[in-house]
Amino acid sequence: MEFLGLINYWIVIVLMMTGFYIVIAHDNLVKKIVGLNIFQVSVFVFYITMAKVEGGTAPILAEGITTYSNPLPHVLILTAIVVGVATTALGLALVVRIRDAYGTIEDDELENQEGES
Amino acid sequence: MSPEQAIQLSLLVPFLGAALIVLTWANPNVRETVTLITGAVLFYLVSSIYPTVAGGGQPSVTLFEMLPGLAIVFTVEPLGMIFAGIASFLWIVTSIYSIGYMRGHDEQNQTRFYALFAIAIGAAIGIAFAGNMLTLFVFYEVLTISTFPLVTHHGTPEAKRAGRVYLGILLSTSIAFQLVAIIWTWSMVGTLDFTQGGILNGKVGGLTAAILLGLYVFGIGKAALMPFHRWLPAAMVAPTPVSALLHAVAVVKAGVFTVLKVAVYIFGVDFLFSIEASQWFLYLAAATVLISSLVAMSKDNLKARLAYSTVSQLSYIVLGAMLASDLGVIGGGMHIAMHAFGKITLFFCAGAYIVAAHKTEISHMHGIGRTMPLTTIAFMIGSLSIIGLPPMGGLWSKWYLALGALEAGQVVIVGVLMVSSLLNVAYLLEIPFKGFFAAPADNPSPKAHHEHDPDHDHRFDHQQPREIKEAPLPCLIAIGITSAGCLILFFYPEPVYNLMRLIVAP
Amino acid sequence: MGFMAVIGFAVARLRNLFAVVMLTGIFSLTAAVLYVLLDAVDVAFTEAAVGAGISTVLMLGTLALTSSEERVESTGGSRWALVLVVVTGAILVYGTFDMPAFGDPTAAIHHHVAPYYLEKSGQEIGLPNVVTSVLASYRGYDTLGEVFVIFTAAIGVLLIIGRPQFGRRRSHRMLVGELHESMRTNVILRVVSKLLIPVILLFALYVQWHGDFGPGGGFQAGVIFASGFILYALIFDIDTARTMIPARVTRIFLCLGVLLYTGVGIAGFFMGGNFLNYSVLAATPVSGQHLGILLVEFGVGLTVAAAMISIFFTFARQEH
Amino acid sequence: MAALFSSHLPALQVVLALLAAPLCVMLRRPNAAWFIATAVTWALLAIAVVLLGRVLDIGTITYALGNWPAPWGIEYRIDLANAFVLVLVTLIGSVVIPYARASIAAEVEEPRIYLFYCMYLLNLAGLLGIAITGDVFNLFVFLEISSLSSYVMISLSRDRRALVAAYRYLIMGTIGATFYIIGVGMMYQVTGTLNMVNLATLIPDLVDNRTVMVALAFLSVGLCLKLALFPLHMWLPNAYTYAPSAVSAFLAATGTKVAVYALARILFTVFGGSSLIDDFGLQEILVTFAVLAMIGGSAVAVYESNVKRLLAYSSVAQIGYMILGLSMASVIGMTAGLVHLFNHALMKGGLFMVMGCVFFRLSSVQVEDMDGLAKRMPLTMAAFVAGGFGLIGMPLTAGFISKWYLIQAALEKGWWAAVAAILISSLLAVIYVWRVVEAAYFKPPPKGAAEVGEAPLSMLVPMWVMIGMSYYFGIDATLTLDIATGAAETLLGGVQ
Repeated sequence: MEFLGLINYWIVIVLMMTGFYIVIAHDNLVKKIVGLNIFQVSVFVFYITMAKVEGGTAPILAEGITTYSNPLPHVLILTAIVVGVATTALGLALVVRIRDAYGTIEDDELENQEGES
Repeated sequence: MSPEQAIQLSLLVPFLGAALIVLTWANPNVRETVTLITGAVLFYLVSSIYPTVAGGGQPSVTLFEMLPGLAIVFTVEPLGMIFAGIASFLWIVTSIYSIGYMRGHDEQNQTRFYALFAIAIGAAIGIAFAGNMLTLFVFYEVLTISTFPLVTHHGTPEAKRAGRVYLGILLSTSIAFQLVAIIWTWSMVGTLDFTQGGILNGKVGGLTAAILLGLYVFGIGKAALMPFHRWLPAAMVAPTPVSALLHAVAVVKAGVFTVLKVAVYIFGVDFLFSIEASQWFLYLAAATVLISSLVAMSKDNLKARLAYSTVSQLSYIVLGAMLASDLGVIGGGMHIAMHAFGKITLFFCAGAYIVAAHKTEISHMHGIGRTMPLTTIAFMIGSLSIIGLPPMGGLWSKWYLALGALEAGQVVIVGVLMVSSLLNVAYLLEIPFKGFFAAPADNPSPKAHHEHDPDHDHRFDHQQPREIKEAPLPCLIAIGITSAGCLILFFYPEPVYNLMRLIVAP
Repeated sequence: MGFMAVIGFAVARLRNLFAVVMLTGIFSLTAAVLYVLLDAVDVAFTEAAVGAGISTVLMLGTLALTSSEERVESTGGSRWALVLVVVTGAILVYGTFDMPAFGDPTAAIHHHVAPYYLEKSGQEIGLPNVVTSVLASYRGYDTLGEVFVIFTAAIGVLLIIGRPQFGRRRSHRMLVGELHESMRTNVILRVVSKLLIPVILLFALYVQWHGDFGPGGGFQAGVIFASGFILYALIFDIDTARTMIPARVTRIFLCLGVLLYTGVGIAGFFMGGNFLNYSVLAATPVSGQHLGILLVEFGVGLTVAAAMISIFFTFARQEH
Repeated sequence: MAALFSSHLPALQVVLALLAAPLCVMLRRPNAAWFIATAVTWALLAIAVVLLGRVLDIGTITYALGNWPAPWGIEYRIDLANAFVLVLVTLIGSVVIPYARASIAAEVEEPRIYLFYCMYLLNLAGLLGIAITGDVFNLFVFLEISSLSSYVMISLSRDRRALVAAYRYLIMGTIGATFYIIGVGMMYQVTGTLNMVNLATLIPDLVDNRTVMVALAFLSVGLCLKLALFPLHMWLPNAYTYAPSAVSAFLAATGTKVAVYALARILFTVFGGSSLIDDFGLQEILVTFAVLAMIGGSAVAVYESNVKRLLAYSSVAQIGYMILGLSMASVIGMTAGLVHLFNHALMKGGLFMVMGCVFFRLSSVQVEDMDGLAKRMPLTMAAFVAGGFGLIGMPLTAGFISKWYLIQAALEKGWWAAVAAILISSLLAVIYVWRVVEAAYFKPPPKGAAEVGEAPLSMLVPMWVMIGMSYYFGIDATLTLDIATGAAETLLGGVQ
């Protein structure tokens, strides 16, 4: 029974790890950032999942409703999302510059060029 | 002036002197006058402390706390008094000498030379007066660093190589062993002050004590105990005054001085005697004495030979410390003084040969006594003192060392002393004999490859001039003073002896 | 969720970056849906606007500027990567064993801090939307920090690619590739969007002020407002869009937003409260909280909108 | 007025910098921006000193933001440990910023300079925010502010390799941050709070909770990425090598240090109450990596010919020293760690400033380009020698003090391997410092070497101030050591 309650978490973990894998395994700089996004989004999902209360509703106070889901993780994730997009924007900006400077956005090719330069 | 003030001033004066020397770089005469005056003032200050110490007092100055509960302290006790006295006195003599030498040899960047020299002496005084192990260590390292540029003075490739060896051995031993030993002592005993009877006495077990002793003895690389002696011959690339004062007196004596301090005030004579590990180091020292004497014999370059002779003489003092008997310690302390005068004389003479006759190899010194009689006689005197024959001061220190050995029941050591004296005779007296009795003509041909030796001048090989050609006057004066010192110390060893007695029997 | 997992794997395998990016967009959209199911309406809102909207556009822009195909790379290091990932995942799974079961109302998480918000915020703040209360007041300082994060990002992008000479000379139409072509010529699209954009902007304002009661608030509003402009720029012409809001202006608004937020916080000092204490701003604590939250949310909106617009146009201007 | 502000100093410590950043953007003038940055940094230093004084007088200060009591609101909690770090960060900033003016003008395009100072202020704010906060999630937010701004600042130099370095740093930094929030999430899930003190009281009841264990693991890994503990240091060498010199100096002296502080805070304040750290073997793991870092970092540094990268690798090694100190979890070890944190910041900051001066004249920091440089830039190279002695740990330098305490702590624990590692790594330090010194002092200048003079005074003075401080705190270390000891006691004492 208990394990049924955990399945959601496990799926989330699978998601996280997919993102994480993309980040570390791929050479394409844009792909890395995509992976980073997926990684972070799945962490957000993890937070939101833990906030859910059985039979609760969105934490917007209204008459006749007694159980709400936990609002704090929502707040944290609102913050985290914005942090995430900020990071993405910076990362992409760097990618553009790297492309201008090196003519490639593949990590290993960059390393070769660094070796030469 | 109270002794406390004297201590502070005598620590300040050399560094002030260095600053002034740098400021007066433009005018050599002023610069060297400054050096001499600084030396004189320093010697006056140091000797003004003597009466207090001889009277059994131990004036002390605490500057400031470096670490919580661990301050920079200066305390003048008899041993330090001897060391400081010798260093400051011989500095004056050496300055006189170097004026002659550096000019006669017209070396480059002499200002740097004199300034660093002053700093090195300041560091030596700091070591001599240090009141605890931390203070001593600080100045120990200052001394290493400040003498490094003097070793690499010529900037030639081999000077650089020598410099690396010098710095490498002295730094790594001090960092890797000595520092650990100090910190370990501190964390076990909670104090580092030099105290009569030793601070470790009874506080630590036999094994720990043995390891500590090892860390200290090897950590004090300046004592040139084998196998950490290589830096000393390497340092001989330096100009002769450096070899003379620093590598026959200030630096090396700082090393053995530290060993004595550790033996007497950190371990304490009795405790040291109870550690059988002290035996091993006793024999190590004995071995160093003999081996390096043998090496010295094989050296044809005079300065190299003297360097190895120094290595062996230093081990006498380590030996004295490790005998862990009162008389042994007395002998060691006296040997600091006796060897200082003897060896500096020898180095002065070696320098004189270089300046006047451009000779560095012993095999070229046949008949040199005819052209440089005074120098060669001085060399004779110095040698006798090192060998320990009357009427030279060297006799006393060896005498007490032998007594100490007997007191400690180490008959073997007495034998070692005998043998090494014989070896000394062999490798030291060779020079004056060749100088006086060998005919200049029979210059052995196999040494032909020395024709290309830049250090010496071909005129002197082919037609040997009969007329006297001594080193510059300042050099002769210096040589005269030190060789006189050897004699005087034979007739009046009391000042040194009395001070040493204070240590073992306060 | 399973759907998300599928997308995740697809992204990992696909080589065409356009497809990858699109999938990522869908990924966040699905996440948003999921959030709604999990009662996190505000988050869903933001995720949809930011994750699916802004980041996707930015990535497309980057692809246009770089290359849209990922080279088939030698998967040399990726074996180790796999090992590392599996290990990390295993550790995480291990960690889940002591987690409270999903939705379990008795879990500690729901009984320490959270109840306070749910019970007290009614009187203390007087806003129905607890998320807004927590966001803007209880943990208002986090939000301030986050506004500064976005501010940092905007300035950072300006610094990194903000100067034309760094972009290679290319006609700006390549920005969103062929897509753009068709869009600009498509009459219906133009007409529709002409009607749509004002609505979007209005909606943004609504979200801004409505945030206190229903889902919404500064971020969402800011992002939506920005996307309105971005849409315009995409469909019509970047230059005209730019002339409507020149770089100077965006930059000023960028600063004004954060300054407003910080200013409100500091006003707390003079009214005798601590930093970010709104209760002291007006006669009664509750009205004070209202005022404060209104102001800071507006600040957030300003900065976020300005930041998004500025970032977008900085990318866009690469071509000129 | 003064009274009003003095009661809000904790908030001002951070907010002032935040407030100044947009101002720089609006003024759009390099000099004005520089002036604001300088004034603000110095003001912050003053604030930090006052706060430290207060903490010494009256003990821990707390400041509830928005007057919402913790754990419902976010609270600032200043004890000796973070007061110490606050002073360190602002102190470094105050010295680097006057130096930056000339250096940055030389290394960054003119039209970007005013934005650079905005970034610098944000970075400063972020670091201070990390150091001062008592809330684990708030720590994350400010961590991101400081990280994002550092990525940008690093990418600003003219060298294109800086871009790649910044990008890699961004990827690894973000991974670290994400790990950190995963950890935070797990902690929140099982405790329901984000407040450090509150967590510290709740966690001891959950020692055998696997979620908490994993949370600890993720928090540690995340922070170790940020503080570049071997083997998670890959981002650091290039980042420090190619960043503009002033940035290298500032980041090397503050960035990793604050992360080290954060780790100590999490490990000892939050988890200190529980026996977790021991059951978990975390101590052993940290010590192992610390030792590897000390030896590996120094060993690599010996072979580096780019002096900035050499210094960067030496930083990797020195971070090992700090972690070694912390992981001893004994008052004296922790003291050693913290005091080294401070001393190393001074020394390494100074050395990077030296390299800045060299780069300013030679526009290269390759060791072979420095042949005979001592003749041409005597003051600069003298500063390098002085700072180098610090790295080696010569007596009278601050480095000596830290080493003394580290060795003493290791001896106290009987960790002979650690002692050996410390010694080996400082002997290696002798070698890599000496390589530069020999080049500068004993090699003849290369034929046709540019006739360069000294760096401008505006760079020399701060550089020497930095080096001078590293000697002052080496000669009279009682002040730093007393504070560090107090800080160590507060950290180890868990919650008062």
